[in-house]
Amino acid sequence: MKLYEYIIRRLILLVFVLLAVSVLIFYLTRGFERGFAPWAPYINEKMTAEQIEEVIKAHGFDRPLHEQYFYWFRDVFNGEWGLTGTWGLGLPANRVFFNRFPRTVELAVFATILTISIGIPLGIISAVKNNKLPDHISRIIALAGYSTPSYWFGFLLQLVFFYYFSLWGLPNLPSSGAPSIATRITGLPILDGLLTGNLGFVWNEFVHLILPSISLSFISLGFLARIVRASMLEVLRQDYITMARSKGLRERVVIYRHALKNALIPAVTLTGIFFASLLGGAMITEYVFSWPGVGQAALLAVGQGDSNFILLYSLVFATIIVLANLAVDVAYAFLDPRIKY
Amino acid sequence: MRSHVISTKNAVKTIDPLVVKNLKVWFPIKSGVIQKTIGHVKAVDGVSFSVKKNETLGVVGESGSGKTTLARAILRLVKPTAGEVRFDGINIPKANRQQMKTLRQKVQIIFQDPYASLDPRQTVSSLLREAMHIHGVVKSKSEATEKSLKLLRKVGLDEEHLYRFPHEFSGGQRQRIAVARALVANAEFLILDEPTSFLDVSVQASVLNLLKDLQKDLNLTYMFITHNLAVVHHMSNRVAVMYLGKIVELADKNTIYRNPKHPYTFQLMAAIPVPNPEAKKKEILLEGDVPSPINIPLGCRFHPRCKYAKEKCRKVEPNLVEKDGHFVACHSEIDFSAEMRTGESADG
Amino acid sequence: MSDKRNAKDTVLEIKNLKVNFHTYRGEVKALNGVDLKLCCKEVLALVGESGCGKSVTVQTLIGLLPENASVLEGEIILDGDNLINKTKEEMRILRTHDLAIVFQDPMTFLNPVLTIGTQLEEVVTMDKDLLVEAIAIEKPKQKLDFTDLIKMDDSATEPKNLKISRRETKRIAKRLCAAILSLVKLPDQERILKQYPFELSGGMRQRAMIAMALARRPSIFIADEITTALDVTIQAQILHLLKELRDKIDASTLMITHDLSVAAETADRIAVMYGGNVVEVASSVVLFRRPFHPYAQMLLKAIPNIENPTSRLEAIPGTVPEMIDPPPGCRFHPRCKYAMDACTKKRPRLKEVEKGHEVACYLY
Amino acid sequence: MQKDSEVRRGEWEARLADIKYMIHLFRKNPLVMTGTIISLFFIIVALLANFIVDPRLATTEGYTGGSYPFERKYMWSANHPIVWGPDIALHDGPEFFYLGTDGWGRDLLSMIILALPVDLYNAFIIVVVAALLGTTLGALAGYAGGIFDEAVLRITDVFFAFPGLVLALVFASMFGRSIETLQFAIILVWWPPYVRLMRGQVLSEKEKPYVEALKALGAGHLRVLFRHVMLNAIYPILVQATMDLGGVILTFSALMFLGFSPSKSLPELGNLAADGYNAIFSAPWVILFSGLTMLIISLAFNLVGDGLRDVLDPRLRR
Repeated sequence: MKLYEYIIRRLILLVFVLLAVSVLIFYLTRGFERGFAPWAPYINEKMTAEQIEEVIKAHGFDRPLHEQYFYWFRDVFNGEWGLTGTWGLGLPANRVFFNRFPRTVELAVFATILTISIGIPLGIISAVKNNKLPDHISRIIALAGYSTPSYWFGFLLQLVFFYYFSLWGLPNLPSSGAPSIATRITGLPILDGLLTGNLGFVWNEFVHLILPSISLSFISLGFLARIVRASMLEVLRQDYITMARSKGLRERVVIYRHALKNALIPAVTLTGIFFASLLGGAMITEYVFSWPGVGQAALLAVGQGDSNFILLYSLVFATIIVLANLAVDVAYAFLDPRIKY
Repeated sequence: MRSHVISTKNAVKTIDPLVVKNLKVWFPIKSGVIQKTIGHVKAVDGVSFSVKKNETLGVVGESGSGKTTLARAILRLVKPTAGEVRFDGINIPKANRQQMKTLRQKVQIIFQDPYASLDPRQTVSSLLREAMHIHGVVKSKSEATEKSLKLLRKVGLDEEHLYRFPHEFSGGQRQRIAVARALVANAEFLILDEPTSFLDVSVQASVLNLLKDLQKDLNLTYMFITHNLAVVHHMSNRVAVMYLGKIVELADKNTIYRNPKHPYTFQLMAAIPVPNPEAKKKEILLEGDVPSPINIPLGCRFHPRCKYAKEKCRKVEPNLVEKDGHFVACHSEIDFSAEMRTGESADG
Repeated sequence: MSDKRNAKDTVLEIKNLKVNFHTYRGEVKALNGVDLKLCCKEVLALVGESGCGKSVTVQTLIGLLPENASVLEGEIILDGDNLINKTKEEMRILRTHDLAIVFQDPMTFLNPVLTIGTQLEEVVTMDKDLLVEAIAIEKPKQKLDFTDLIKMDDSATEPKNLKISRRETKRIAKRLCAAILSLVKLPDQERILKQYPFELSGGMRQRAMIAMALARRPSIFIADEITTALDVTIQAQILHLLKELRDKIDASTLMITHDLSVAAETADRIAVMYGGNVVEVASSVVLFRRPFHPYAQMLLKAIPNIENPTSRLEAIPGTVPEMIDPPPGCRFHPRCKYAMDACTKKRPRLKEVEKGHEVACYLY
Repeated sequence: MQKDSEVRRGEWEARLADIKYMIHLFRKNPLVMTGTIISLFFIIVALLANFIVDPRLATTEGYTGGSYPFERKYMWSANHPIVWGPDIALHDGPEFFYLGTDGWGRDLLSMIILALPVDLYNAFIIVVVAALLGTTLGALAGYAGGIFDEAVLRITDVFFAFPGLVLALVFASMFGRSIETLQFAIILVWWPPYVRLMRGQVLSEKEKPYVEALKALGAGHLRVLFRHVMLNAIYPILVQATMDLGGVILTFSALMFLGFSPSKSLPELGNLAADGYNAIFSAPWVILFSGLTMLIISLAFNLVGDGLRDVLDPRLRR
């Protein structure tokens, strides 16, 4: 199969996945009498009973559930995605979402960079020094990473780097929130700051990113280190490593040229999926650090039973995950010449 | 032993236990958005032969010749694309459940890798017991144990081996266990798929001896598949040579080794290293690699590597033609007998 | 390397080599005093069944024993140096030049994600002498002949200017790789250099692997079961190639095989191993005509022979000894029909019974 | 001739020897041993929790009036011998809140001990149900192949494409706040990985010659799948399940922490942490110790799982 055919195949599957996700979420959020009424964001106090009636009719809230789904579908194709009531006002869900999304992207990028740059070396050390002290240490770090409750670790960081540092009069890191955005060009705050030359803002934003990034990557670098370790150990057992050594190659060359490329293939999957899931917002971390991303918004929306926002959020997330999987598969074909689609 | 007799209009003829007619096993290659079939791997591509009662038919071929697929197709472990496989008159590809059950009891297979063909988490005792249980040949556990022991002794193992796991045995012993399991439900026909290719020479010798003894004792019929021409020569009565999914030559052992008619057979024979440094060396090299069974050459499938290829060979595929029990699929039957090293002339 | 070597000179000598492996179940006494001599420019076949210690011998020789192994005693003398005492780094440097090995299954021993070119080039570029000499003899628009370079290896003595630019290295390495591939009879070298191992057939992969070994212009060429994973017709091609290369490569060959027929076809001398010992060494003609050691005798009778068919093969009774708790004395004595009292007490050492025919057995 | 009982003993001994070898491998690794000891310790404490803890230390009774929980001071052990409200007299002699008290004025150590059975029990239930569901479906899909396999795969695709936590949260918030809802919500997001894992295992296992040998022997599909393939494929699942015990404890408590707890006073580690969060700067010990407990339990299970992976690695057994 050609690569593009494979991609088309996967994209067709994506449509089905999105449909399934939307139906499931729709019924879960609208099918039960919890949270606020779906028409709440569309009305305000000034409206008369007739007006409210009209709004409800116009959006089909009086229809049976399966018909409501098609009303929602119509909204989606109008590009409105319905209104969200979580933030008190009837804001369009997509506006809320895409206002917050760049912040999530920023956090995801930072955390992923941090994860890769610590996780992969940790895994390699672990494998090369198998069952020796460095291995034990890096294994403990790795295992501790994903045995840690993420919110707890976030609080710990806040407690130490913000609270105690300021108590002790040390320069401290901000514990929560993010600076407000000055100008919007591309939408990504740091990039915009650089483009407009607003270095003060860039620094401020960066400083706010440090703790949430550390918190996120500490949890996930363990997974990465483990995968790298396992696949590296597997690769180091292979015959072609013996062959490389028998050629008289330096151990460094054996590990970095011959072993690493083979060993990184599974790590690519993990990193891809990890990055994708961060793009969907690290809910708990964003919540703990009050980072104004989509994860935090989703958490609030779930608490409110805000159907429109959750639907949008889930669909974007699903798309990202499917595309990330696809990207990983394509990357495989480049990393491993044997793989053909 | 029952004898299987069918009466035709004029004659009463004993049929061979295994008759294969024009068997084809094609694996589809799928591609594209809707995964449509764009081609086939023609692993077995029209094979016909029969195995006589109590004989050993050797099947030789290099990797990719389809010999293993042939074995699996006979046992219906893969679904044949076309053709018949008749065992005791029953067409295996179309056999019903009940017929299959008896077939599975009568026809058994021994695989190449004796370690991989035994469930690693079963002891010898339990795997033998299971084989008996499936076919209901024993009534009680103690009877099963008794029978297992008898068989283990028959294949050269002992009571002490009964409660061990496969990984505690050597390769030769594992293969003996596999043989014991195949025989535990009273099989009549064994397909031996490279049974000694994972074993050392001295172990191979003892396993081959065991197989010969068992054949004599239990009236077994063998189909012996291997790439080792010396082993097949030692074991077989008749030998079939496969190339790219087809039998190119089939004849009595001595005929085929002394008087091969197909250029491939001849060159294969010439390529065998001989355990004698003083033997006359023949530098007949078969050039090139075995082509893939996806793109089988037109005409005679051997012609791109054949020195004697003529125009006809490029266009028309030769049929397997019999002459005095010697089947050859070649347009130009060349007599290689003069060039063959034979048993008699070795020491002169 | 000494310049003048006689055909009878010993290039490599292994003396009383003992190697143990530490495992869960105990010490595996893999090598129990191996004695072996490799003469200049000869092909010596080391024959034995699995577990006899032939691969461990090779691993020790090239300094790539697994971590759980330890050399108890013995010497491996190459050019007057004892390899056992060398450091890891010294052994590595030795492997870049003097000791080249080719392994069994070319599919698993070639790195699947690197091209043949990359894997060959990294060998070529390690040897600065080779690059300099290649630049010296290359003629534009003419293919490099690698055999010329092999001849130069021992004769060139004057100090060389080892400074070559990176671009120059790349360029000459490319030409060298092509030259080596044509030495092993691989056609269309440019294309093959760009291909990945999985794109080649088994025979071509094996040739590529041989090329990687020859590129080092080794003085000792070790062929570890190189035809085992191949089909008969391909095996014949590779053995034929080896015969052709014999005179060109200027190396002594140590051929490891379990297949006596392959040894018979290629080797000048054959050493038979059993249970961690070399039990018999003789020229291949003599060994096949009149083997002395009971094990060698039985082994020869265990192979089915087309030329000399028997209705029954002679199997060796008993099983291969447990190397954790091997039988005392001669390790073959529990399976030997001639076993005497002495055999159970002390291990027989190799001794010359006829000229050039050594055997480790108390019968002689 | 042997009797049936003797047959069974022979089998049994063979399997015992196999297990002994595994234990040997297990013991060689100090990290794994530590993990095993710690997890066993926690399990034992959890089982005996109700006997260990003095109920008086774990009640909210001493807490009088005011709105939860800031009326009653969080207390730190070193300087605060137990003085339990005006009307409650405890044991003779001084006792200390070794880990301080929580927002309800309860002894934190006692609360953590009481939380152990809740968390461990939930983790076990969730993992067992998710693993059983996932492996059965995965095994059937992998073995049967064809349309059934395709259907199962597509369903797991959908679940993989979901933001897991959101699904669980939506589910939990829609069906009301009870432990059962939470369990169900977590199972909902936790079974698909088992499907994939088991399916992959079965796919590779069913290609092995021993399966073919069994078929040639006439063994039926059910026998091949359940008595052979699954038994050989189950080990990675065991590893995964062991490691998931830790993960599920974390997720479960995270849901509790995020406010999906059926009752704020329920002894549960996430609940305790949430309580501690309210006073993170004034009484950091509450969140510190409750989180640390989760970390240690989870780490212990992960260590065991990690070691199991090595021990059960078939390559070591050839």
